[in-house]
Amino acid sequence: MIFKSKPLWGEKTKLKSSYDVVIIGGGLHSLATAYYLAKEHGITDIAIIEKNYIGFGGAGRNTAIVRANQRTQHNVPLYKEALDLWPVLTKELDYNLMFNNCGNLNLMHSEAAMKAARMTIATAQFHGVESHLIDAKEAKELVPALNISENITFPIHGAMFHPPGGIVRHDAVVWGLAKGAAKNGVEIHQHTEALGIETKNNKVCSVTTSEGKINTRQVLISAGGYSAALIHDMLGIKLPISVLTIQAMVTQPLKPLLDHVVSSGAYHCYANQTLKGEVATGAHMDPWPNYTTLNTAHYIKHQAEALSEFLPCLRGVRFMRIWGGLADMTPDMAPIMDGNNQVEGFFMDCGWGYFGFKSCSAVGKYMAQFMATDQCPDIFKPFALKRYEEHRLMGETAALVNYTPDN
Amino acid sequence: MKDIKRVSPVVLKSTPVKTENRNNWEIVMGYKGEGDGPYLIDLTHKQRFDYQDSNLGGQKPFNINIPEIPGNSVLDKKILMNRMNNTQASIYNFGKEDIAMPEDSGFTDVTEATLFVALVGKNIFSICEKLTSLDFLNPEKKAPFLFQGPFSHVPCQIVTLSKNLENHGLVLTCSRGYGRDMIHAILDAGKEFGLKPAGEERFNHFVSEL
Amino acid sequence: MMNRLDHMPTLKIDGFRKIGFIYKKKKYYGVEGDTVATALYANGIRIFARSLKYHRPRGLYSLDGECSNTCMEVDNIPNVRCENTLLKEGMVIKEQNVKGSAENDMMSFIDKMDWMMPAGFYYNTMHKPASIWPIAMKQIRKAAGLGTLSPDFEMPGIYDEIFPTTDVCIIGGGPSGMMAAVAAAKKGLRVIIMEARPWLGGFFEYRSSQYKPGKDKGSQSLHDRALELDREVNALENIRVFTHTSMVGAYNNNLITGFQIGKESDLFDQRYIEIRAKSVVVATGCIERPLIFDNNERPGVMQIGCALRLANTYGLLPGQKAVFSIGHDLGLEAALELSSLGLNIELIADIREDGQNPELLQKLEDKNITLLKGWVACKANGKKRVKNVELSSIDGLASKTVSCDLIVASAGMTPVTGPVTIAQGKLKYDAHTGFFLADKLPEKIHVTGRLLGLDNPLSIETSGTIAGLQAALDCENCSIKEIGDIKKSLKNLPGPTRGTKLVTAPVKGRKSFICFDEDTTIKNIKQAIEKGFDVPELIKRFTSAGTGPGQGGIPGHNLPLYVAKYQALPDISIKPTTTRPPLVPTLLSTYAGTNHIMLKQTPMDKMQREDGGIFRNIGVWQRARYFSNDLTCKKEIENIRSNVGMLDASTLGKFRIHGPDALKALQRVFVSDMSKVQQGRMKYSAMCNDDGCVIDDGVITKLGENDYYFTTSTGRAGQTVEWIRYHTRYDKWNFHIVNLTDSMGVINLAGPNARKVLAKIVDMDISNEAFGFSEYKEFNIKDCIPVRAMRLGFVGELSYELHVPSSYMLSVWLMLKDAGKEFRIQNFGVEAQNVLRMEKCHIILGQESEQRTNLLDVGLEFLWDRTKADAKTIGAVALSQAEKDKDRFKLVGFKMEENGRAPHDGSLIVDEKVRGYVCTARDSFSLNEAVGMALVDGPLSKIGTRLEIYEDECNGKRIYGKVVEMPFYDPEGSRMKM
Amino acid sequence: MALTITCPVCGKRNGYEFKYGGEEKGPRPEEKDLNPQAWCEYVHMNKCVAGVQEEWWFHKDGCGSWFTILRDTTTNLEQEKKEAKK
Repeated sequence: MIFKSKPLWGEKTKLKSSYDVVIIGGGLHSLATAYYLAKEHGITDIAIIEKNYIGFGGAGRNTAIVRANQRTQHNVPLYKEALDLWPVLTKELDYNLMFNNCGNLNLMHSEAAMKAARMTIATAQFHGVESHLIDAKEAKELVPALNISENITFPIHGAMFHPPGGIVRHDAVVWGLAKGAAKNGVEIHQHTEALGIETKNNKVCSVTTSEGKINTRQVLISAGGYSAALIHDMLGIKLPISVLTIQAMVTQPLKPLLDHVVSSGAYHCYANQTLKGEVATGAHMDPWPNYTTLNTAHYIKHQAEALSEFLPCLRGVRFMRIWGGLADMTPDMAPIMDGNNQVEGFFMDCGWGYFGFKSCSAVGKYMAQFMATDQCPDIFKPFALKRYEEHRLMGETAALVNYTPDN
Repeated sequence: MKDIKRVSPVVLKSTPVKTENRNNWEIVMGYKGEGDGPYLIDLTHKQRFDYQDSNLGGQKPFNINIPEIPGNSVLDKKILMNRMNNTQASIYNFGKEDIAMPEDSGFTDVTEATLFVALVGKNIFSICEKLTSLDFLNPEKKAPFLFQGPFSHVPCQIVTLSKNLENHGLVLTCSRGYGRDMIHAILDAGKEFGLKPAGEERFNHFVSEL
Repeated sequence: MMNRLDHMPTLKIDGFRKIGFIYKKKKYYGVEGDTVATALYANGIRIFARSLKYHRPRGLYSLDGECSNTCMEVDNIPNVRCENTLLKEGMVIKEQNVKGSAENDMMSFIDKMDWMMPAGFYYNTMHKPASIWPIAMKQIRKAAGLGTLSPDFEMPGIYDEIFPTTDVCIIGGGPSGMMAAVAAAKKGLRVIIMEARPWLGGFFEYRSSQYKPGKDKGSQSLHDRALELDREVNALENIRVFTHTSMVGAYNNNLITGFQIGKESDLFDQRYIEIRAKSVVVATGCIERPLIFDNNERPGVMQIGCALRLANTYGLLPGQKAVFSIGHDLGLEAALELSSLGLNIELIADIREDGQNPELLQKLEDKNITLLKGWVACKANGKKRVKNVELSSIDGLASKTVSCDLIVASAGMTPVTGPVTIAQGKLKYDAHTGFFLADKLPEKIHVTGRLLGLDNPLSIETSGTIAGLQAALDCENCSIKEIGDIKKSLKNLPGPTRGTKLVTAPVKGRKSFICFDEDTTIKNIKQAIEKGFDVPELIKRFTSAGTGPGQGGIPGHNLPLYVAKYQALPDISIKPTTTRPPLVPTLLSTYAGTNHIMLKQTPMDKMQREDGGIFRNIGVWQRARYFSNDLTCKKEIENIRSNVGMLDASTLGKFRIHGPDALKALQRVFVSDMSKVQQGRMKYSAMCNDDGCVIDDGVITKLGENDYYFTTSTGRAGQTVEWIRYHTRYDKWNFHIVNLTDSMGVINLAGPNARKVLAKIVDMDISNEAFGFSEYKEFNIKDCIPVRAMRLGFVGELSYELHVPSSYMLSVWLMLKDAGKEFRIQNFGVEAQNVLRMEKCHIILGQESEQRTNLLDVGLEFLWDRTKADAKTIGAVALSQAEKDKDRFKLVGFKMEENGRAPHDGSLIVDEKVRGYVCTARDSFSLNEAVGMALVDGPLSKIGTRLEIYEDECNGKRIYGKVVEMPFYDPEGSRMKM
Repeated sequence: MALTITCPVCGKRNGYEFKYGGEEKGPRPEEKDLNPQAWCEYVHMNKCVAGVQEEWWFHKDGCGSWFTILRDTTTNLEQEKKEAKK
């Protein structure tokens, strides 16, 4: 047999009473941070504390879409690096992350949207990221299933085409990073719940878990949608976050039909075909905070209505499965990455909304550098929590977001 | 005046057989082949007022007591008064003649703001069921009563006038701009029940029977 | 009569009515009542499809659609489950995912390559060297997927939707469901039954066994009893029955969704049903738990219900020579019935050592049918269909091989708990029945019948009555005592029967399939567990078991049982895998339903279309953006600058606010001092959010004491009432808002000749002296049409904004056109307005601002009144905190260097970093040069600063502009004031 | 999930008729000398409670009222209010 039957991320071990670093949350950002701490900075005495199993949260429930065509210069380089890391990680981890570099097609439905797309495209090109504005006809050549007629709610004017983007097999990233981290000595403690962080003189000193207390001087909370509640409960720090359930679904598998990721802001919808042939689609968030991860009757219907309009051939396929995950949204649709600021030794990596998957590799790399050196890397500086009181929202979204009362 | 004419956002394809002119409106009183119901009747030309006052309970416009509980309506002398919330009521004039809006500054004439149609006859609640989840047949609701809620995705005021099996009827208002699409949605939903456009006479008759 | 069994009362076919259809380009016939699959079966077709991964032949297995064994292409629609799709005249049926045919698939060699494809093999292969992956991926994509969908496929049919409300919703129209419905309906409640099959009757309907439904009742067949209950249900007016209706979703507060397949007489092909119920009864009964052995999905292997219903419902004998390997009395009953219909039963292997119904045992003995207790099928042999079966004793010690063409195989029953779990009920493993039974149910949801583990017909019926009454209790229409009495009677009836625990025959499991759709074997599960994937949910992800078109239908119950068994875990740790909606794969067209697009039209919509307007959907509205195919709008623009034109601005938000505290409310939301608003004059102001960012602008006038009229932008109109009430929600102020947006159409009559045109249709003096810039007037046109008129200058020319009652708008429009004829008055659209106002540097929010742009950034600080601190004006705090920050974006005007062309909107302003972006820029016809507005970093905002402009697709080549004073056109504003 | 919200005017209705208006944080703070931290705390910061919270809703498709309810964010189910707040 070519495949040795050995647990992928190490044998189960007992939780020790002290680690150099404790990471709360067993998702992608945690695993990536641990992986890079161990691999690049020689810090291997790390415990990842996961309440369920690794990949239970957003890591296993995301769109699997990767891209680097964000709106601002603060974000593009970070996502670009993340995008460039997929092939590197596949090799490093010796685990096929199944990067399908199929390109993303972001539909534009008005003159105003075309203008907004130009800005985003210019920003991408300025940073060396490939991205182009194409008209409706060209979009249809790329995705023949598109309906470019006028008689739909949001007729298609064109699209932002971003060839370097695509999809990555999200479960593979979880397992690959876990494998890589474990190989470098990181301990992954599943079914272990973090209960509190203790501080002394405003410095982190220990973490209490369901399996015992751990002494440590550094703790990172990167627990996806659960981060904000944990940070508030454990340290009393409030964040400008609203935690929403975001939904996604797949159809029954089909032979190749969509060769690119298609998304539409106006329809609030993306669709792409997985390697298995399912059309994966979603994006809706009910605009009220909740931790339910429940899907809604409202949305699956809405999604079918939207796809019926702009990818009408899909009316002939069946939805097979719908699920929900958490998105921790900030008012400016950009994350909060901060450390040694509110409490010494405390780091946070949250507010990723629905962008956490595509950024995980690069964020892990720089968060590891941050924690290893206690120096905030330049690329993280614009993402500090303080920007909200300085009235410097990030500009990652042009329009006001509507899950806050501010709309 | 000859070149001045008021138009409703409701466009129906049936052929009018009887019309009346009132206040620059050309009102269709009856259409060809109206059938035996259910009927869709354009009432956009009928007056609607908005009345807001912090002390609504004490007021008696048109000599009619405003219902105390939001959601309740009262039909008196062809005037339908609907309590919307603590401080607001809507008033519809079903009469043929316009009435003078009271001087009180709490009143606003909103006739122009909305589309106004009636659904009358059998199966109208089955038609509604295709367009909204609002429960018209809830036995706890005694007609006339007001729903403020979505109908074909659009916020509406809907007053159920009668749930008697022989004489089903309701009136609906929504933003005037939705006229075309709302009528389309209602007629489409009504197709399987034989919903047809009808003239104002059908409605006047229906109201007189209440 | 086609060759069908024809004497049973249970038949649902009409053998005399032939239905023709095309299969693989040849014409075949079924009969009315057939499903596509039964019609094919009747024509001798046994292989319906090939499996996803290994291309194994697949045949009829369950008849209830738990797996995709019979997924075919029907009338160009892929992945149709033929086993429960009714046959219709002229249907065209094709096979999917085969090279060649399902009978002879050239890809079937892959079945032998399974050793190369252990669980998760993708993750460990095809990435070394990296260049292999893109090639491999292409092949994977081609191989994956079942059906084919053409990109230009147009789905035929009519899809409807309904949203009924009810007191009690009953899922499942079998005996317990019907009893529950009758009990609740007799309490005067509104009841809905959803039944997946085209008829009521469930578990009773297709069986001819005798039973006594009560002390005072005679013995009758289960089938007759089903008919009797059906009649009782239909006699009650307050029960609404939806047959051929699959329940697919259950949500909080008892929202239940499903869809119905239309009958011949229905106007719809399918309709989406969304039910709001006070109480829900889940009466979905059981399906069978697949028996796992080698080649357990070979054509010729089928479940008990499948074999029995083929005969009893469709008049088809499922085979000639059968071996049964079962674990439930239903298997014995079926063997007896099928035997009497002419099937040769070679032998029955029963997993159970004991516990069989003695009556059935006696009958088997009478019929000389061999029953081996404690035996099980181990391997089906036969390349494309079953030729013989190897059987063994459970301990694996004894074995034998029996030739046959049919293996009726079933490990036992498994309750259909999907509706419970997706409604957030919790299940618990029950060692007695071997089932996952409801443990914690959400409020006002009840389970009944076989979902309680019951098997005895009378117990099932009684439990149904109890559930119906419990639902009535939820609706406060039943007493607790009444329920208690019946519960007592249930106690005296047979309770749940002991179930079998066996998951798999004693085999290694290389070809024992736990999930058919994903070709997952027992061996794959072992591999996953050894890799550290120790929870069923993870195993599912790693092996794909239960993620195929049939979801958990086949592996749902077996997977957790097997995982626990393999890890030797105690019963308590056996946890079901997650079930997710839709419980039945549902067409997008069905979910989409009627999908009415709801958009608003202005009162001038039709006239503008007749004038050649090119429309766009903007938010909820449709608006004319252009009036010719020249998208630069040159003529429209020049006409306004030199003559006169009309713009439809009806979409502007329009509001009346009145009451003693109206001014306070205005002070709260507008940045200006609203106490300065006067009667007869217009004031321009803006609203900010708490960040000080501009969210809206508009004009306000005073109509009278505590009475104001104001406009908002098109996009904000819908939120204005909400916004004002939100920001005054703690204040108990006495003010009232009326949304008048739709009640008035708005024409912007603009251009130097505007006054001349307007003067022709109004009787009053509208000279500049009588009606000056920024003034507000109310007057009547022709003594009849009340108009609110404002002199504003958004486009920078003399202009009148006329607010006209919507019903009169057509008349006014025609009058203006008529009056303007001598000047050749023209329409202009939104884009022309956009350019005209840009030349005047009048901003449009969202265009010259983004989410983070505050009032000061866009140069509107003159609107902000700092003296009204008591008003707690929204945004004022943030503005005073942010005004010291000199690095913020600032809105600037710029001209292009060397008479260059205008850059694209959205171009960047750069140096080595991004320093801003172009909001709007045009080659101005009025100015004969390229101008625009941009948001740039504060330090770049000084007049004269050179702007380096980076356009998309510029290949690094910059163009340059220079910051200049704003506005560009008529800086003194004399033209709009003339 | 089907969220329902009990509007004090219209009764229990489909949640999609309403708009969420944020965690209940009390009236606007006094603005005199309000420092950026305190301002930010009021405007942006949330507790993100995983459990029952008091929050604002607007009946947008209905009567147009703003009101507060108690809702469990882990189930989306409304809780009965002990005392009417407003």
